[in-house]
Amino acid sequence: MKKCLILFLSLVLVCFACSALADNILRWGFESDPTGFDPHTNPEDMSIRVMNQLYETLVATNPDMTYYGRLAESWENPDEVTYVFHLRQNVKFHSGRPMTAADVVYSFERILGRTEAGDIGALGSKSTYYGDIDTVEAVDDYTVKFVLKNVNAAFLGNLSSNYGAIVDKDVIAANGDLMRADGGTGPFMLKDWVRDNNVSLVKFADYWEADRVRLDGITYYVIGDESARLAALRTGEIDISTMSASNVPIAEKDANLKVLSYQSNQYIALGCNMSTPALQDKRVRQAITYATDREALINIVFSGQAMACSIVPPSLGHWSVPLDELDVYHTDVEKAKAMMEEAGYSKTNRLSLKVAAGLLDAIRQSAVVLQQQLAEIYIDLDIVNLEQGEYVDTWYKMATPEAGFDMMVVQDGAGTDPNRSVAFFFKTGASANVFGYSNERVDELCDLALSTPDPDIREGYYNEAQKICIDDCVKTGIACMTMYYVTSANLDGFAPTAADASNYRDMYFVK
Amino acid sequence: MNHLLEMRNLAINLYRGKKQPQVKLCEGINLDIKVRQNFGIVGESGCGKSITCSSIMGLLSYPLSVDPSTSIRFASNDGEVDLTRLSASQMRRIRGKEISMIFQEPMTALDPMYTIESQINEALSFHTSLNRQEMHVAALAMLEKVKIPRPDQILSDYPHHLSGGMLQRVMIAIALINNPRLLIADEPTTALDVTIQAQILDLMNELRESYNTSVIMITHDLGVIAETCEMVAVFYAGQIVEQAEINELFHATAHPYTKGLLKSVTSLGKVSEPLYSIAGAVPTAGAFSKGCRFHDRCIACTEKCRTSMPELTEVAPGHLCRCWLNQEANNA
Amino acid sequence: MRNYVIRRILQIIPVLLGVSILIFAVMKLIPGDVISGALGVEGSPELRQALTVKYGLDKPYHVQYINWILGVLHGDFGDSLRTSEPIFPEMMRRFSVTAELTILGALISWIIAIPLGILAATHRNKGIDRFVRVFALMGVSIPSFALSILVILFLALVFSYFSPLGYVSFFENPVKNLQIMILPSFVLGITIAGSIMRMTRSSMLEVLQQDFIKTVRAKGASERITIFKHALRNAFIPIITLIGMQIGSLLGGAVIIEQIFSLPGLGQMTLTGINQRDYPVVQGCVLFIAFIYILVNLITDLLYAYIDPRISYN
Amino acid sequence: MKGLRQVFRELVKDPMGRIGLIGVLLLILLAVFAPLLAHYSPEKMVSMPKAAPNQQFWFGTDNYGRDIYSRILYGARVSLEVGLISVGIAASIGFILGIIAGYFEGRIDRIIMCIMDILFAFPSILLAIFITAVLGRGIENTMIAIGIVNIPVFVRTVRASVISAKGLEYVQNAKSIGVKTFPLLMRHIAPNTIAPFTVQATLALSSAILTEASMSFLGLGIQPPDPSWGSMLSEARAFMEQAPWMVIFPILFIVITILIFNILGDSLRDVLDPKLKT
Repeated sequence: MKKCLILFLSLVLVCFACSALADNILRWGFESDPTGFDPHTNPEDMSIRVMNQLYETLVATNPDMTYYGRLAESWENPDEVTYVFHLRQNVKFHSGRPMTAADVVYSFERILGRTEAGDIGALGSKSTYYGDIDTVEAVDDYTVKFVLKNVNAAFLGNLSSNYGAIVDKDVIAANGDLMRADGGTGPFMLKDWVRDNNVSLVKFADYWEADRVRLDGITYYVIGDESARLAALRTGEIDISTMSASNVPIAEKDANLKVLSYQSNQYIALGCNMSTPALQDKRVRQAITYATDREALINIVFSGQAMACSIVPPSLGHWSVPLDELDVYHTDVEKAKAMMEEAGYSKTNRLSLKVAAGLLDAIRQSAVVLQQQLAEIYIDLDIVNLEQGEYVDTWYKMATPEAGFDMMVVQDGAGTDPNRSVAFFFKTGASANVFGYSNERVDELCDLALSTPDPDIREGYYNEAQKICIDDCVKTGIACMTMYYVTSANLDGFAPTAADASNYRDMYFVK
Repeated sequence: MNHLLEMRNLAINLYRGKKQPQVKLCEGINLDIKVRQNFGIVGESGCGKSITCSSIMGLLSYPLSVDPSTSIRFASNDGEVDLTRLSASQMRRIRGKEISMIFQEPMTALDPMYTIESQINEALSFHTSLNRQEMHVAALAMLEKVKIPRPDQILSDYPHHLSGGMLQRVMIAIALINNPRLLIADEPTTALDVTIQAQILDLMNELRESYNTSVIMITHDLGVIAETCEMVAVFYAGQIVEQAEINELFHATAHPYTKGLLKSVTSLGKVSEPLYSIAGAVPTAGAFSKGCRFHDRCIACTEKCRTSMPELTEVAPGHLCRCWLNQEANNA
Repeated sequence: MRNYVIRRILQIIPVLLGVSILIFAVMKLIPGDVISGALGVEGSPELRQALTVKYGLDKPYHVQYINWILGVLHGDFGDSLRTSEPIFPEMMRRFSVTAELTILGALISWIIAIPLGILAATHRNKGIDRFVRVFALMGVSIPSFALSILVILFLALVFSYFSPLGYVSFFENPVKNLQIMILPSFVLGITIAGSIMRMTRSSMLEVLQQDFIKTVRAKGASERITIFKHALRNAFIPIITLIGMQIGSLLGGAVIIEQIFSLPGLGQMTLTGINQRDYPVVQGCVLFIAFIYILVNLITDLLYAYIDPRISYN
Repeated sequence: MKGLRQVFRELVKDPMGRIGLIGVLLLILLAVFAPLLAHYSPEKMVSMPKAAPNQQFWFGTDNYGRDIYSRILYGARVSLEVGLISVGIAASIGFILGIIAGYFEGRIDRIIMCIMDILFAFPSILLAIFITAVLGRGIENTMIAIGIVNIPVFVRTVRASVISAKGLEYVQNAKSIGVKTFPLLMRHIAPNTIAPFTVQATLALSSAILTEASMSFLGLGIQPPDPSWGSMLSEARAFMEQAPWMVIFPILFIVITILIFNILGDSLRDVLDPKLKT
């Protein structure tokens, strides 16, 4: 008996003593399990962080919102609707096959549903992204020509999105899609995905810029709990993780950790399912907006580290209409109450709405605060926190009764261009217009803006469209957060910006 | 030492928690067992017979304990020892080897999980260095001695396969296999049918002869005593109230309690008149009166009996009795 | 003995059948069918019809049930609605984690509970006994998730220790695997140790008062033999029954522990399935866990018969 | 059969019984008078988030600035409500089925016990999770799920005591003089089941409260804004280092509550059913 106990105890000690020594592998703490890695169809946040390492686009965005060539070495613009890209010649897919113009053509045909697979539900298939591409053709092995149906000032910006990643058609042919496969050209390759646990990537030796990549690999560990992620950072179990503002002070106190922050283009918003009769009443929607106290919410959810915002967050600079100019964003509970009463609601006749929220802390907690704030104006919110995959599915269905929800708290990325933040989300039929918003004038303005190269006139169009959308209150912007990364102090070469927060190519460990 | 076992001033304590004082379940018990003597202990249930024997075996367990003032001297093979002073391992060498015990309930006295053979072998393995084969032979021989039919088959059986009578024979076999000097039989026949009882008693008498073993026979049945014993001690409420040779006891009964007992069993197996029973019940430990412990059930109770305790005194040579009546008769 | 084994195995067949029918029937009660779960809004009536036929949902219920069960018997639990991959291989991968967690948890609980229970019984009313009783009562009363949180908090704050990440199987890297599993197994073990401890103690006390223990002692047996060879073996019967039932608590507790410690086990697969409304996954996992539980109880019963010669005799 | 008064007296005499009794009483008082005792509405965000315990907020505030003390009180309501109603469901169904199975034996007994065996074939928390997955989340469905899970133990307990009661002499006598089935059941057999039934109910209460807390912790039980200790804890997990009071108080109350019911159940068992003593 005694011997057994001693044996057992020593075994335990041995286990504790020799913790595995990580080499040059970046260890990431993820909030939730990624849902799959098809860059054309999956908009989910964790997956995007992984896909950004696996896939690349023709062009990429600089911190100042200008563009540089990634897979394309250079491009020219012979006329307003034609773009010719000269591809790099030393780019290989992870399979080892060189990437050529044919792959670029295939990728966009796939997005546009013009391959044998038909409509794959690509995120970029609508006119707000690549929908107005008329033809894509390979001029030679390393030259691709895009011809658009009409002028699109946001075209380069759209190309920098991973929705337009260049993919390997052989991999798709072998796997049906890319959800569990890797058909990219990026600096890292998918090695293994243990569901609900970890995703591991290894450095792609034949990467066209291989010298630049100093990490040997990246492993993403799923640690749902933020406190557990923080603990893991402190004990050196992981090297980097996102962190909410409330935990940043703890991380700052720790000499082994480093906090990186940037004003993101991510914002929390509350959207109304336009198929719900009660929400078709504009008074109710406006009352909800009036009743929302953004400052209070920001204090609670983001420890004050966020900015109140509309649907075009302040990180877009001059494109964003200041909140002062927007009447509905001035919190006024009395006015909201009056509007609700006008719409027929009262203390005894309350409005019950089912709200979808997610597991991400910002979304989940915002929903609780909104529930409390809206209780004042006779609205009872019934919150359901959806798991990531279901969250995405529900998001797509939010214009229909099938969604099963009347409202949804969302965290959307406004992108770097008003075309993304306005047209992508509000134009009738646009990919991200999930709440079923439709306004002829907005559609018209979006089209006008897109075909207008003059920035000032464009701004005028977008401002008008923005104000209409905001006044209709189908989707109410709430807060645009400062994003935090906490990394171990010896990690360098990472500078997240709103434009590109997941570029790990240059990261390295200081020995 | 003249005797095989000399018990002096046995007292057994019952621990009842820190706040309450200990209670003496037995006190002042002296017993002398001669070599090859058959000694009977008789009394109603709860009068301290069983725990007295358990204290010889050193088998009392919490909350019971033997009072430190007690001495139990035993003439073991290695010389004379005081059983109450032995260490646990020394005591283990005595138990099952020099002193054995048979219990009342043969159905529960054997471990249901093991075969008869392994339980007999245990008794051998603790005290001898026989190997498996030798033990098998010894066990087989022993079962034959206790007159068990088909012994080789019985050896591989489990206790639940056997009847009570058979199990008691097995128990006797286990008890005698190491040829002990003293066998304590705690109501060995009580749980058995009358016909089986007689068989078991006969067997015990027979074996005792051939093994030269002293026996302490505990029973509440004077009939059993009459069949088997030479010397008898009558227990009542944790004390010896009368002790005498068997004939003396039956014919010159001194103590009213013994008289009551005798009256309730006129003779073994024959019931000639309506059964006599002593009125009342044995007092519980801790509720003993200052006086004679039998006084409230005694037909001849006097004032003195209520207030002071009589001593155990010799009323005739070798005949002890604890009663004021006899002492006064003697004194007078 | 052989007859007994066969009889017990035959006895679990109706239970297994009932369990599968229950799960099947309950899954049919779910508002909105599997197809709606699989399809987005874009599901056209034709596509819906095609999927209905593909999943055999156009057939009457009993035919659907039989098809499902026949599939299950061949190790075909259907495909996940989310990943479109067959469920069974994933389930087996997950099961290895849960099995390890459960087995380690059980071992730890036994290592803690049984010796302490014996000590308490043999030292009745002494200090150790009181400690064991309080410990057991606390063990029964503290939920596994609460204990996990306290343990994690304590280790992180006091020792800056954090359970390593990234599950690896035992055969891949035993040291890392044990490092990962030790803490969750420990928590899981502690939560059931309480009741096993109580059962060991009371069962030992009961056995120690029985006549045959006196016989064994009277034969001159040492305490070691008395306690371990005789008392413990007899006391084991109720303990084993409890242990069998506790495997259920362990499997259930694993659902929670896997969640807290991010272990990719069967419980987490079930929960994810529920959250994603991936009904075939939920159906498969619940059936599988119930099956394992029934199997474990069968094994306990057989073990029981092995230990106690009286069982197969009756 | 011991009278109620005697049971109570014996319970009070036992120190553990006294602790259990007083504890349960206190808990019930806390829950019943929660609206009077609470300082704030449990859902109202009344302060800065994560305020440490102080004079105004005895147990501090949570990450939404809600008063933890008030939430704990209302949480006691939720816990007891879920516990009592789900055990009520389980006990009443279990009692009826147990009486039927035990009294009539034969085929009906076999059918009922087979169904119970099937329910028993699931680890209890898994079955509860499975049922809520089907019914949907929320307080009512949690109660139903926990209720269903607890039925088999009651059926087994009641059935066993009915069967042993049937063998009792006076029941046999009553039967032989032609007492009808229903009065026989109610007057002569049912009272025999009360002791084990009560013990079972007390212990089931503690396990129901534990199951509720576990499910709410997993996000499958009580939904916000209803305060439940389990969901409070799951929320608090992210802040346990900065605001340990968010973790400590719910854990404390969960453990104490379950402990109290276990203590009471144990002492009740000793008093009512010494045979079952473990």
